[in-house]
This record gives sequence, structure tokens and C-alpha cells, in this order.
Amino acid sequence: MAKADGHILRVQGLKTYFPIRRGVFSRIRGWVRAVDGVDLDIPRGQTVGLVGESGCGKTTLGRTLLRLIPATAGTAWFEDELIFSANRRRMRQLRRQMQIIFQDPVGSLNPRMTVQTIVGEPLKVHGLAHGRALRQRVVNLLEQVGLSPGYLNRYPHEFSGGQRQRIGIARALALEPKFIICDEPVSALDVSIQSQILNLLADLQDALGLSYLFIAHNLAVVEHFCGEVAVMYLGQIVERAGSEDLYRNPVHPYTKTLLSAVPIPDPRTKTACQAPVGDVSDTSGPFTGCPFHPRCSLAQDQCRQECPQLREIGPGHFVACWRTE
Amino acid sequence: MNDLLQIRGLCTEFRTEDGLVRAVDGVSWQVNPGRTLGIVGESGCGKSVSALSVMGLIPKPSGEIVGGQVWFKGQDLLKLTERQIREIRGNEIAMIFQEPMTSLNPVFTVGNQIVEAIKLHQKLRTRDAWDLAVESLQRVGVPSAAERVYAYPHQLSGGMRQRVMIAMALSCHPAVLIADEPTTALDVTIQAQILELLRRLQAGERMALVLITHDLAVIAQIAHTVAVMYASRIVEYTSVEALFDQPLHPYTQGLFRSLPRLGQKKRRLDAIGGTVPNPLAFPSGCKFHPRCPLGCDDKRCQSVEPNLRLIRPGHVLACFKAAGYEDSPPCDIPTQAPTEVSNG
Amino acid sequence: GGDDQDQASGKMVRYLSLGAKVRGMDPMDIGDTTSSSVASQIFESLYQYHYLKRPYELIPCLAEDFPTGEDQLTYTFKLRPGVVFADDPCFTATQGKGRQLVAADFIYAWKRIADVKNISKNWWIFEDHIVGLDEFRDYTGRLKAGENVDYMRPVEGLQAPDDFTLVVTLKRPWPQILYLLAHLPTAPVAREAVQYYGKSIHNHPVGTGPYMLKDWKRGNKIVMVRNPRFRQEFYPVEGSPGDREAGLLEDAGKVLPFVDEARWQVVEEDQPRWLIFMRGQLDASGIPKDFYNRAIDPSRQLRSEMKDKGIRLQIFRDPSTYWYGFNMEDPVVGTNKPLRQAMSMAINRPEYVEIFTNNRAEVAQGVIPPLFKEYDPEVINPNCQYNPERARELLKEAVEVHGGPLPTITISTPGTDTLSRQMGEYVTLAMDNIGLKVKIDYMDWPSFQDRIKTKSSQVFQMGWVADYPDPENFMQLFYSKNVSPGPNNFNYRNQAFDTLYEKAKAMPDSNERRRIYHQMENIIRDDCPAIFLVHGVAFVLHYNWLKNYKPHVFGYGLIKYQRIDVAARQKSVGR
Amino acid sequence: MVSYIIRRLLYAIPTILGVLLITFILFNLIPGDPSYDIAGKSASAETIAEIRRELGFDKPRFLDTEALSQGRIAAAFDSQFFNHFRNTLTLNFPRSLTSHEPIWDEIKSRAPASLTLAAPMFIGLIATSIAIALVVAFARGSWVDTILVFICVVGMSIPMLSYILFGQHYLAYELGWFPILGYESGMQAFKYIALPCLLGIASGLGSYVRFYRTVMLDEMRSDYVRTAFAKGLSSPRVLFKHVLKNAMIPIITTLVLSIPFLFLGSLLLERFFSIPGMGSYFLDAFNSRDFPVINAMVFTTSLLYVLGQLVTDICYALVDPRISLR
Amino acid sequence: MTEAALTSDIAVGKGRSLWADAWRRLLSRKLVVASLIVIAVFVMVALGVYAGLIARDWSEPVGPRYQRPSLEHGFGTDFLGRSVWRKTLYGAKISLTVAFLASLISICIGLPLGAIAGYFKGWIDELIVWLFTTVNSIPYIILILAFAFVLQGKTLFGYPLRGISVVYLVIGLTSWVGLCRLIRGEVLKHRDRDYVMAARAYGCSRSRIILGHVIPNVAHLVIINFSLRFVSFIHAEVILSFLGLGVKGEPSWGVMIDDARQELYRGCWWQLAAATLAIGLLCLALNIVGDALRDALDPKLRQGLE
Ligand SMILES: Nc1ncnc2c1ncn2[C@@H]1O[C@H](COP(=O)(O)OP(=O)(O)OP(=O)(O)O)[C@@H](O)[C@H]1O
Ligand SMILES: Nc1ncnc2c1ncn2[C@@H]1O[C@H](COP(=O)(O)OP(=O)(O)OP(=O)(O)O)[C@@H](O)[C@H]1O
Ligand SMILES: [Mg+2]
Ligand SMILES: [Mg+2]
Repeated sequence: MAKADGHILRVQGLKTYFPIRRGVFSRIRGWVRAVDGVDLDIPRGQTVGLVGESGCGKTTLGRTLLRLIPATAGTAWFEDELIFSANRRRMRQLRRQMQIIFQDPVGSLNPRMTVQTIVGEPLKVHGLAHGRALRQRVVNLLEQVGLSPGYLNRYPHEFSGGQRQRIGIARALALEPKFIICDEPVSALDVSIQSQILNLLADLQDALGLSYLFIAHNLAVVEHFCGEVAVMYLGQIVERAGSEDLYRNPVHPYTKTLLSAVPIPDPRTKTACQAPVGDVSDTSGPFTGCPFHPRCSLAQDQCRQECPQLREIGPGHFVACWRTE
Repeated sequence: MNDLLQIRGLCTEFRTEDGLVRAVDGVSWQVNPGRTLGIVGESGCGKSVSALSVMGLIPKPSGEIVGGQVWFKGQDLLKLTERQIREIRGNEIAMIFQEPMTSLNPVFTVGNQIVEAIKLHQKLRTRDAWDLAVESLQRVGVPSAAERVYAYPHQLSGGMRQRVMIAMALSCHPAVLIADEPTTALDVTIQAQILELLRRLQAGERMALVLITHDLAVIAQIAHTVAVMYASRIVEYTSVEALFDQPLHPYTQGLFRSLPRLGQKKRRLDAIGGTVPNPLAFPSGCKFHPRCPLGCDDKRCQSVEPNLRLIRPGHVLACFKAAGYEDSPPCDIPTQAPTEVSNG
Repeated sequence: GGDDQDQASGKMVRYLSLGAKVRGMDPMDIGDTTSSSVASQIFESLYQYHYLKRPYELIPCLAEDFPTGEDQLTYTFKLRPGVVFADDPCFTATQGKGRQLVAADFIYAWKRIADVKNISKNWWIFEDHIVGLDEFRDYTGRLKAGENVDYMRPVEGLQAPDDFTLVVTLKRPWPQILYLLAHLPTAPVAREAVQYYGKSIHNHPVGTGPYMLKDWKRGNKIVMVRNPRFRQEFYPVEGSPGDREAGLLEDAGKVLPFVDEARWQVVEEDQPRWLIFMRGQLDASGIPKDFYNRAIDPSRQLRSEMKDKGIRLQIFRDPSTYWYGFNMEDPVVGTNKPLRQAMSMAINRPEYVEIFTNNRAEVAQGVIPPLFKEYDPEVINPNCQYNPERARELLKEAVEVHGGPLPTITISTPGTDTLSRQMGEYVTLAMDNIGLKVKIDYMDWPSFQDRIKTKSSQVFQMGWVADYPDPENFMQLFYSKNVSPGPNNFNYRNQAFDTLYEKAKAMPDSNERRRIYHQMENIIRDDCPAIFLVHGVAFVLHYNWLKNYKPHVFGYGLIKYQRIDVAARQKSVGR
Repeated sequence: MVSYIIRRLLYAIPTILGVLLITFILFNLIPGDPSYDIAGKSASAETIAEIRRELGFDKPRFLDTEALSQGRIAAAFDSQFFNHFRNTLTLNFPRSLTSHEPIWDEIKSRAPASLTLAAPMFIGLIATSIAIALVVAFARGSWVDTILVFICVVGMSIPMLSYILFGQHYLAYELGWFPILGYESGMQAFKYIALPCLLGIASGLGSYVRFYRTVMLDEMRSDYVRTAFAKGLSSPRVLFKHVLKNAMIPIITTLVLSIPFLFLGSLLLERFFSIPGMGSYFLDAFNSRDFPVINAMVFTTSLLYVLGQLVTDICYALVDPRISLR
Repeated sequence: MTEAALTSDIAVGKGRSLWADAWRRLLSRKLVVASLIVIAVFVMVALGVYAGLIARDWSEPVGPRYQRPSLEHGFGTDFLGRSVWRKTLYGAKISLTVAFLASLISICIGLPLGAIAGYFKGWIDELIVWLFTTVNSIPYIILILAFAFVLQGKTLFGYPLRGISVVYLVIGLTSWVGLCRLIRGEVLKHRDRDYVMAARAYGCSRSRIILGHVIPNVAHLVIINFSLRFVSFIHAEVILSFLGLGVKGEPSWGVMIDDARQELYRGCWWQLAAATLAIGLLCLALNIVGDALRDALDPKLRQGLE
């Protein structure tokens, strides 16, 4: 496999490490393996969900794909184009086609810019529109995400959370990208607003043929929104499958735990949480074996010594676990 | 008043530079030993403020409780002196907060902070207090608690910190525990652990629990009674089963509809339109009417605010559109205890 | 603490203040009045001023008598026998006992001044006067770093035929020599001390005077105690008219000194100095400009509150003159006499005196202060009269002379302190008044010096305090051979003046010489190379427990004459 | 902790070298030649030359290229630049140009006086302002708060000179509560230090209290304060235990920054109260262009500052457990 | 598909920036408005002096020397019989010029250095941090004196440095450190904010990010910082005047206090009083506005309403 193979995005062996500096001379004493060998394909026009608990490297993966964080190793194709080796110029081109929506609707908008500037800036930076045309484009974009053009000259702090997230989406859409990384776009929103945004994203996908990498930790949201789901644990993808497949038939113990931990909105069925022991372990220390083994009830010697690879156990269903052999 | 903790018509206001914010507007609820009251509602609807009002922790001078009563074991907490209320606070009514990251003092060890609470309310020697602290940490499932008492908050993970908070709150065996979004900042797996823990502890000690959250699923898992708040007011108040079986208020209904549920795959969710109102400029009449799918055009909804009525036994509601609302008697709190549900 | 003990032991302590810091106490290096006033209690020179007699008069000090000599070129000094240096550890040969003073000590001290390596400020005293000394200086200058100066190297003009005889041979007549030999820098220094203390000699004065240094905390205080081995000296038995009435002769013939201990407190600011004086923590004090009205009433009398406190006022003239000098080589002011005159007439001197000195100065008509007998009280210098109308007329002439509108004139002022600034403001105002724009350029002393020495100033503010009672001291400032970097900062050149100066310089004091001085001064008055402003008048306050207090403008080592009425002080301030 | 301290110490090295560089640049740019001042009334050319030689101004600026080309390495580095670094770093200061005292001796003899003034002043200032800030923070929003803050702002608007003039005249002279001026070492010192100390504290109080109040109020908005109250702690206890210790973190950072500013206060106080400290020494040196002294003072005060910073960093680590981990 | 209808009735404020918002908050407090008026008056006076409309004739005597304040002479007269009132007015020019230009210089140095250090991190950051720790470790007053010393009498671009130009240059050149430190800290915070990430994600160049995104977000700090820093600049002018390094040939408040120091004992208190009052009033006003501005722009304080 040398190219994206018809996928909009193909990632292979992606690693992103952050150095840990300690001691008198701030020497590098170790690495935080935030993303540690991820393989991922995102089909054109589809949504791939990425779930996992806090700190498992979801955000880092997303940002690395946009080269906002330098990758340590691995390759990624965006439509037959290598992302990590593109030069500056080419990268600017690529960035017109890949965009990101952030989790925090407050932090991701520059508080000192008007909506018009925020949404118009990408166009300006790429010299795509000027003056009246720019304004018209911005108005169109705002309408597209359901905001009235009357808001053009307002500042982010004058909007509610949901509206701010819409502005962020409008900004991402400005360059007419083909692929958008949605980094927990609804986690910070109120319950009643959350579905508005999800619907909007779905509508946009239908209308514009976008592909999404949808990062979240709320499994219910992901199931609802994504065709395919990847479960991440400590920088590695431990299970990947079509969403129905995954939810009905989770294989990896971590996926099972995760699913069982989701509270069920029904007072009559209490969740029988297979409470995983302990917290997510530290990624900085040297460890061997399966990343999940310290918390896994099924762990055996092999799990502690060797790191399992993703294997296809069913059509489109990949798992990295020795116990599924 | 034979209830353990009951609040009636609580009103709390904040003076801000942009005007007066009524964060809690005539809220009433009650909770009894061994029972859990869940309070749901979206951000800014006054959940935290009502809890803080009970604790007497409203930031002064900008905030003020302007009306209502808080009955605890037969006395009105709002009429007590600061000294008397301190006796109760942390001792008989304890509270844990939303942010496990910042709610612990970063410059003292966790043991120190727990011991402080213990020594304040129990006449114990320092040594014994430390032993008790270790014990309470063990109780909430902190591994190697004897060493962790000497840890600083930053040396613990978020779930660990929240457990420390709970241990601290439970160290004096309070009669009522108010948990303000104890799991919002945590991961699903950790959240499950914490909820499990709360449920266990509550059953063990017959403690009354007030759980504040905006996650209906959490409520379903743990609460007996639910109060749904919208824009500073309670709009629906009933037992958890009643609520989940048949939500009556259009806001509650909307919430349920927009809730993505595992296993129900729909391309589009039903969303409640519009946004949460600004507390500085609440809409007139029913505060939900601009977003209400039922009757934005109704004159009465737009001008008169519906009060709570006992629409059926154990079910209190504030909505003109609900069937039978007109004929029901006004009521703040369901007088009839909601049906018991066996608790796992 | 210390005060109480003194009281118990009845010790007689004199309290003084120091406004500026004492740089060091090596006579060779002392060039400022503050250091001189302190070090003079320790060091003595060949001659000294009579304490009481006015006009000022020299009397022998370490010399036995006035010198003998046939011509004006050779002076033979006989030393007073029995003078010893104060005891000091530097006299290792005698286990710290001070040895006798000999003529060679003078020669040694003077050679030190000549030694380039020592960077003495006082070389001007001897420069080009003594046979062979300039050559000695050249010799020291030629030495490489690390080579030691040979002080045994003979200097022809300085000979000591025996221990008590000092023969000085001059290159040309130098009538002022005795005044300079009353100067502190010419005091003898013990070679042992210099060798023993090395560079720290500045902190370890070893002299023959009435006092010895006991304690010196820089920036804080200096304490001196009586030298037990001080030679026999007696309080003068005669004085000027009025001295007897003033009680200044009560101690006539008594052995000096009286005071057991002298203590200087460093006080840099006016306010605290005045306050401690008013508390009686100082025996005497000048009057800071702004406290004048508190002390003195409009009739120049001490206010009664002050009198009631037992304070006395002494008024006396300073040998000083202050001026704004013109750089005569400046193309604008140097060639434009009407301009200079106009500027001179623009200043209302009586007003100036009032504002800046509270009338503690006299309006100048020329360069020689009234203190000198050469001062001619008859002369009224029209250029020194305030006459704005005439000044404006002259300014018109000046414009013609200049050949166009006058540029802004820059006045360089040495000093950035409050007083300099206020004077600057005053002068600007005065010149403005006659329609002349001036700009004041405030600079620190080194920059100012730099500017003067390189002849790059236009007008500069300056003053001169005479070192000895001979107006030659002032006249040299206008001598053409002394132009910058010499003392003639005006760069004034006048043939007639030079001739007269050379003539007078070699003349001993006489009526003839006085006449020549008058002529010279008239030339200067007419040429107007400077705006002469004022001559200083000093007001000094002292408590009545300070006895035998008579101000002296040239002499410094005067504490030995003074006495404290300890009982009176105790009664008055309780200590 | 040890590695933390070592790292802090190592950080000080470039700072000190930087100070040396700055002083070199400054004092080689100074216009006018100090030689004239030293030479006195009638400076002759040879005297000036001699002074320049003594000051080392005759040496080449950076490198003696001539010596270098001749291969005399040691001589090549005998330049103003390298001598400056070498002499200053080894504290081998020359003698003062005016007093001819070894500078280091002088600094050693004056530092105690400065410290006797500055230390109590500093500690007093910090202690009083923290105390007042706590009171103000406790009474926030009430009229006590408003009035105290107003007084603080008024207090910080009045120039220090006005404080000194007033204090010396009224408190010392008119009322006679303090000696007007002077200094003695030992226990006696406290008698003389009292008034200047008091004035220093009074003049600094305004800005300190105001700043600390902001810090305290910031801290009081933190979540952990709410937790502490929820435990049932009383306000004073929360304030003095929880808030104070956290507030110490920003306070400590600003402490070291304010040390150099103290110097300014001491400068005027030393001058008016005739305290033989470093401030008056510096001022004298400054007025007489005594470069070696100025240079030495800049260097030693910077050294003190760097040391102060080190102490602060350590205090910082002691107060804030999150630091030592780094 | 659009949901414009849903958003039409949302209670959002009128279109105004954070600044406009802060401004409105400021104006809602009487004390702040009064302070703003005071500052405005001072600025107008200073501009008036520059334009030659106010106190042009400050140097002319208006009466006898050392007159007490009276109806005729306002604040009294000084040692040359000049009006203290006029000098006080004129002093506004010096103080404000010094404070303003010193601020400007210090901003010109501190802001870019701080922004660059904070944004680029790495060795550039370390270099700049080294620079400001070094400068900072030399006691402020010593640095000021040394600079004053060096600059006095020099020329800069053919413009001779003396008096006021030295004062503001010196203060500016020595006071950038605090600002630089502050800006660096803030930029460090902002550079990792999501909105900067977003800008990078759509291809913004680094200079555009720094100039267009980061700096506008820290700029308000500069203003708050300087509204409070002004005070210390004015005080610095007083000290420099006392040390003889201040303004000369023109009346400034520092100069007036320096004069007054000695005149007090004549019983002439009015010059000191006038200057202290002027400084006090201006500083008080600046402080109040600075504090209020800080509160108004502090996102923390706004949070309750978001
Ligand atoms: N700039 C960085 N430097 C060092 N470590 C980092 C950095 N950014 C992230 N990390 C670490 O990398 C790991 C993965 O972080 P990341 O933010 O990608 O997690 P996440 O899955 O997005 O978590 P969340 O659900 O909380 O957003 C974490 O352990 C985090 O501490
Ligand atoms: N200190 C305060 N000053 C002013 N207004 C306040 C303050 N605290 C709370 N409020 C206001 O009171 C209202 C209710 O706030 P509260 O914190 O109770 O909401 P909440 O339901 O707990 O929301 P969340 O789910 O975000 O915690 C909000 O509109 C808020 O703006
Ligand atoms: Mg993330
Ligand atoms: Mg809340």
C-alpha cells in the first residue's frame, strides 16, 4: 500500500512523542508516547469515530494529522499526497482541504476579532476573496451554519456556546475542505444544544460530501454519528470496526469496559459496570506488552510481554488483543 | 417537617454590573435518609447556586439569598448564625464539587486537608484524626491510602482527586451529601467507578444524597427523585421512573428526544431549537416558551409564568400545556413519597 | 552611650558637621576644603595664620621664624626644635614612638607632590618655581610601571644642610611663597608612614599637629583626640581691636589645645544639619539658604528666639568672587564687547544676592573681593550695574557687531543640583528681560572641566576662592600664558594686562604693587571678559558655649584654639 | 530539591556574565574622562596620562592584536575587556579613585549599615502589608476595604521625599521621638534605624497592600476556598491557612523583584539620615565618577540580587509543592 | 437546513467589542468616570502647554517672591515670583510626556521582545529571558543612574540628549523588563490556545499569527500595565530631579518638589503642596482607572455572566 487507496486519509504507524525534560540540564529523560503507532483509514465521505478516555492521545492524533504538532514517525496520505513530507507551500494547499473544529468553543475563537474577521480570515490568508466578495462569502457561510448575517460584527463573547461552535464550524468550512477533524465538538455544550450541532454536522456532510474524523469520549454520541469507530487506548488503537458491529459485538476488553461504563438512561436497567481497576497508567514510563494489561482482568503473561498488533477478526473488524486469538 | 433536608421557595440573586441575576427563583425540594435527589438541567440554570445556598456558601457580597427556607432537622438554616451553620457545614451536610482539579488546595497534602475537616468537627487527637483520614481514603477505594495521605493534589489523577474529595466529605459521616456534578470532568470509566462508589456508600450509611448533573443517564442510574430545572426554576419534579416513563414538560421531553442512546441509531437527532436564555434577560411568561415546540404562539405562555402544580400523585409540573394542569392544585414538592424502587 | 560617658568624665568635645565626604587625609592629595578642614587638625605646615589678627597675617608654625635670604630667590628656613610626629605604629624603629621632625621630611613631602605616579592634585603649587623639582617630576614620569621612584635623588633647589635647616632655591622671584607654605599640602610627611601604610596612607594620617585620628567611619563620622605629644604652643596674647571685648583673649597665653576630642558627623542634606544644630548637637553651623529667615531678621540681626537659645551670629567676608565667564575665543561672545556688557548689565545683582544668598554676599564691581586690601571701594563698574535699558541698547550694537541677529547663547553650568538649576532659571529670566535668548547647559563637573579645558564653552558659570590673601591669586586667571587648559578659562589675552601682571608678580607687597593691581583690574572691568556677580559673605551661628570662636577664611587648623564651656552646654541642652 | 538548587545556581552564571557585559558597555561609553576630576584644579597632561594608566584605559579595548600577532597570548588578553571580567569576577576590585580605599573593604564595612536599615524595613514592609492586605481582603466590599484602599492609593501617590522631609522634621525634631540622624553599629543601631525604617515602610505600604490585596482576592475566588468553607472552616482560618499559603506564591515572586526597588528607598533614607550604607556610597561614587566603585556596586548588588532570587526560588519550592517536581 | 430562525431571538448584546464592553463598564462607575475626567483634564492641560495655550508665560514673574497662595496668585509664587499655578500646569506637560514617551519606548522594546520570546520559545526565548533577567538583576535606580550618566549630553540621530529626553529615554530603557516578562508569559499562554492552533491550521503565517492574533490579545495588558506604571514613572522623574538628573529649564513636578524641599523652612509649603497634589491627583485617577480597567477586561471576572 503506497497510497491512500481511494480513502481520503490513510495513516500508517503514526507516532507522536513528547519529550520529558528533567534534571539539572533539562535533559530529555523520557517520552510521553501520546500517539504510539496508529494505523487508520478514513473513507471518502464517511465519518470515523475515535473514542477513548481522557489523555489517550485523541487530540494529539488529530493535530498531528494537520501537522500542528510534528509527528515523530509514520506516514499519512491525504488523497495520494504525503502530509508529513509536504513542503511549506504544499502544506498551505493541503490545509485548504483539511480543517479542524475544536472542543472548546470559547478558546478556539479569537476573543478580539469579529465574527466576520474570524470566518473571513482563512479566505484572506489564502487570497481567495476580498472586499465585498469576502463579505458575501462570510454571509453565506454563516447562513450555512444557521447564523443570521446580522451577527457579522459581533464578538465571540456575545454568543452562546452553541452559536460559538457554529462560528468555529463556519470557519472550518470557509476553505471548502474535503476533510474535517472534529475534536470533541460537542463535549463542552449543553445537552439541549449538542444535538443541534450534531445535526448540523450531519447535514453539512450530506450537502458537501465531507469526510470527518470525529473524536469524542461520549460513546453514545459516536455510535449515533459515525459509520466506523476506532477505540484508542494509551496512544494505540485497540479496536476498530463498523459502529454497529463494535457496539453489538465488542471484542477488546477495554472496549467492553468502556461500553459497560456508559450509564444507561433508564432507571430500570442499572449499568453493571465491569469497573476497570485503577486509572489510565502513565505513558511516560517504559512499559512492555499490551498497554491495557495493568487494568485488564484477563491479562496473561503474554499480554505483559508483547504488544499485540491489530488483526482483522471479522469483516472490517480489527482488534489488538492476545486473548482474541 | 419530618424531612431531613427540605428547601422551600429558595430565591438567590446576584448583583452584577449588568444587572440583577436571579439565579434561583423559588426552588423547593426535599431529600430523606437513604434517598437520592437528582437535579438536572443545563448549564447556568441554577443547580449549583441552589446547592451553595443550602450550604450558606453564596459568594458575598455580590450574591444574596432573598427568600425561602432551608429546613434541616427541624431548623431553618438560613436563620442560623454563621457560627451555628459552621457546625453543620461539613459535619452534617457535606458537599463535593464539580472540579476535582482545583477544588483541593494545591499546597497542602490531601491528608492534611482531610484531617482538618475531621478535627474541626470531632474532638480527636491528631494521631487519631490521621488514622481516620487513612481509613476514609480506604473506604472510597484509594489504593495504598496510607502513603497517599502524604501526597499533594497534583500528584494524583483526576479520579483520585475526586475520591479524595468524597473521602473528605464523608469523613464526618454527614447526614446529607450534596454532590455537584461529581463526574462531569471525569472519564466514563472513572465516572462509573465514582457513581458505583456513591451508591455503595449511600446504601451503607443511609445518607441522603443530592446529586446535581446535566446527564440524564447518570440520573437514571442513581437517583430516586428528580428535579428538572430550567432557567432558575424547577419545571418538573417527580420520581425517576415517572420521569423516564413519561416526561411531561416539553423541555424534559426535548431532552429525552435529543439524548443519543446506545443502540438507537438515527441519522438525525431531535434537537431542542434555540439556545439557553441569558439569565439577565429571561423571556417573559414561561421561560421555555421561545423554544417550546408546543405553543410559542400561546398568549398565556408568553405572558404568565406557570407555577408548579401537582399534576398527579408524586408528579409536580409547571406547564400550561400539560393535560390536567389547570385543574391540579399548586404544589412545590410532591407530598406523597415517590414509589420505592429496589436499589440493586 | 558615648555622650553620657563624656559627660561623666568632663571631657571637652567639639561637635562639627561635614557636608561633603572627606576623600582622604594625605596632605599631598588634599585639594578640597572639606578634607583640608579635617586633616589640618593633624598636619601642620611651616607657617600659619594668626588666629585673631586682621588683616590676615602669617606667623611661624613649624618654622622657627620667617626665612632669611639675601635675594628673592633663596629662602632659608629654620625649623622649630622639639617637634615630633604623633605616635604611630609606623615608627617601627622606636616601637611606635613618633620621631623628631627634620628638614628632610619637607623635602620628602614636596617630592611626593612632584611625583607623577602619585597623581597629586597640588602640583600647581610648586610647578615651575623650585630649581630642579620640575626635572624630578620629569624623571618620575619617565619611569616605567613597576620601577620605584628614587626619593634620594637630589633636587638642587631643595637642600637640608642640617636637620633643622631647609634651603629652597627658586627659579624666579615668588613673593607668595610663604602663603603657600602655610598650605596644608606642603605639610611634612613622615616617610615611615608612607612606606608602612602604602596606598592606605590616605586613611592613616601621621602628623605633628594637636590632634590624632581616632576613628573614621566613612560616610558617618570622624573622631579625633588630642595628641599627647603635641609641642608646646600657646594661645595668642594679642589680637585685633575688639577681640578683648569679645572675650577672645580670655585664654591668652594658655597652652593649646583645649578641646579633648573633635567629632565630625557627616550630614549631606540641609534639613537634617539644621535640625541637629538647633538641637545643640553641633556647636556651630552655617545657615542654609532656606533657613535664613528662621534665623536672621530683616535687619540682619539674629532673631530673638535664636538669641534665647544662646546662639551667636558671626558675619565675615569670604575671599571669593563668582562670575559668568566668557570664552574670549568664542566667535560670538569673544568678539562682541557690547554683547558682553549688555549681558553683564542685565543682571540685577542686589536681587541676585537676595534670592540666592539672602543678602549674604556683596555685589561685585570687579574680580578682587573686598576682603583684600587691594580692593578699591571707590570704583563703581558701570558694567556691573543693573541697567536693562542700556543693556538693550548695547544689544542692538551687539547685533551690528555680530552682523546679524544674535544666536542663542549657551551658558555652561557645572552642577546639576538644585541651586545650579535655580540660578540657571534666574539668568535665563534676566537675559530674556533684555531680549537675549540663552540656553543653560547643565553638566557635571568632569564634563564641565572638559568643556572649559578644550575651550569649547561659550559662557560658563564659575567662582574662585582665594587660597591666600594676595590678589595675584585672582589676576593669574587673566594672564594670557595661563589660557586653557591653564587657569585662564576666559582665554583672555591682553598685552597691556600681561605686562602689568609680569611686573607685579615679582614685586613684594607695596603701594606700588597695589596701584598696578588697580590698573589691571580696570582693564578687566572695561574688557568685560566675565559677568562679575558677587563676593561671598559668610554667616556663621554658634552656641555661646563654644569659646574663642573667630572665623578665619584662609586657615583651617583652628580647633586647637577653641574651647567648650562644658557646664554651659550641659545646662543648655542637657548634655 | 538538590538538583533544583543546582540548576538555579547554574542559571545564575549567564546572568552574572550578562551583568559584567552590561557594566563594561556602560562604563566604556561614559562621556567625559574621570581623569580631570581626579586630577583636580590644574590637571597636567602627564597627570592625566598617569590616571588613565592607573584606570587601565590605556590598554586596548578587547584584544591586543599586536601582542597576538607576536604570539604573546597572555599579553593579548591584557585588555580592558578581559581585565574587567577577570577582576570583577574575582572580586578583585581596584581601589576607589577618590578615597583610595580598597573597594571591597569599603563595601564590607558599609553593607552592615545598609542591611540593618533595609532588612527590618523590608521585613516590616512585607509583614505589615500582608497583614493589612489580609484585613482588607477579609473585609472586602465593606467600607473598611474602600477606605483602606483609598488611603493606600493616596499613600502611594505621595513622593518618598515628602515622607522623609515630614518625618524628619515633625517626628524627630518637633516631637523628639527619634534621633534626627546618625548611625551606630550594634544594638545602638535600632535607635537610629527606627525612623528611617518607619518612613520606608510608610511610603511603600500603599503599593504593596494594594498588590497583595489583589493577590488575596484572586486566591479567594479559587475553588479550593469554597471547599474549605464547605468543610465548615471559619473565615479567618480559611484566610490565614489556605489563602495565605497560596497567596505566598505570587507574593514571593514579586518579593525578589522588589528588592532592587528597596535600594532606591534606602538611597534617599541613607542620605537624609546620614547612615553610612551602600546607598550613600554609591551616590558619592556616582557624583565623583568613581567608576571602579560604581562598577563594583553594580556587580555586588546584582550578585546580591541573584542570590536573593535563588533564595526566593527555594522558598518558592518550599511553599509550592508543585515546583520541586520540575 | 439552516436554523436561522432559531437563533434570531437569542438574547445577545448589541454588537460591541470587548473594548467597547469594558468601556461601558468603566463608564458605569461614577468614581471611574471622575477619574477619567481628571486624566482627560491633565492630558488637555499638557496638550495646551504644548500648543502654547496654557502656561506659556510660566517664566514671567507675576508678583513678589514667595507669595502665599491667595486669590491673586492662585497657588502662590516661587523664588523668582513666578506663579506656582502656572508651573504646576506646565508640569503636567513634562510628567505626561515623560510617562507617555517612557511607556512608548518601553512598549516598543518590551512588547516585541516578549512576544517573540513567548511565541518562538527555544533559544530565542532563552536569549531574551537571559537579557531581561540580566537587566533586571541590576538594581533599577543604579541602572537608571548609569543610563542617565551615559546618555547625558550624547546625541541621538543628531538630536542632543539632555533634560527631558534623557529622563524618558532612561526610564523607558530601564523599565521594559517588567512588560517584557508579562507579555512573554501571556504569549506563552496564548500560543497554545486553540484559536492560534486554528489559525495555523488554516495556513496563517507566523508573523500574521503574532501580529494579528496574539498581540491584540495581550495588548490590553499593556494598557493596564501602563496605567499603573505611569505612577512609578512620575515618581522616577521626581527622584531623578532630586539627583540632579532630571528636567532642567522647564518646570516639572519633580523640579518643583526639589525646590520645595529647601523652601519648606521659609514656610513656603505651597510649591510642595501643589506638586504633590498634582501628582497625587493624577496617580489616584490613573490607579482607579487602571484597577477598573483590569477588572473590566479580566475574563475571570466576566465568567459569571458567560
Ligand atoms: N504539548 C505536550 N507536551 C507534552 N505532553 C503532551 C502534550 N500534549 C499532550 N501531551 C500528553 O499526551 C497525551 C495525550 O494527550 P491528548 O490531549 O492527545 O489526549 P486526549 O485523548 O485528547 O484527551 P482528552 O480527552 O482529555 O482531550 C497526554 O498524556 C498528554 O498529557
Ligand atoms: N458569583 C456569581 N455572580 C454572578 N452571577 C452568578 C454567580 N454565580 C452564579 N451566577 C449566575 O447564576 C446562574 C446559575 O448558575 P449555576 O452555577 O447555579 O449554574 P449551574 O446550573 O450549576 O450550571 P453548570 O452546569 O454550568 O454548573 C448563572 O446564570 C450564573 O451566571
Ligand atoms: Mg482532547
Ligand atoms: Mg454548576
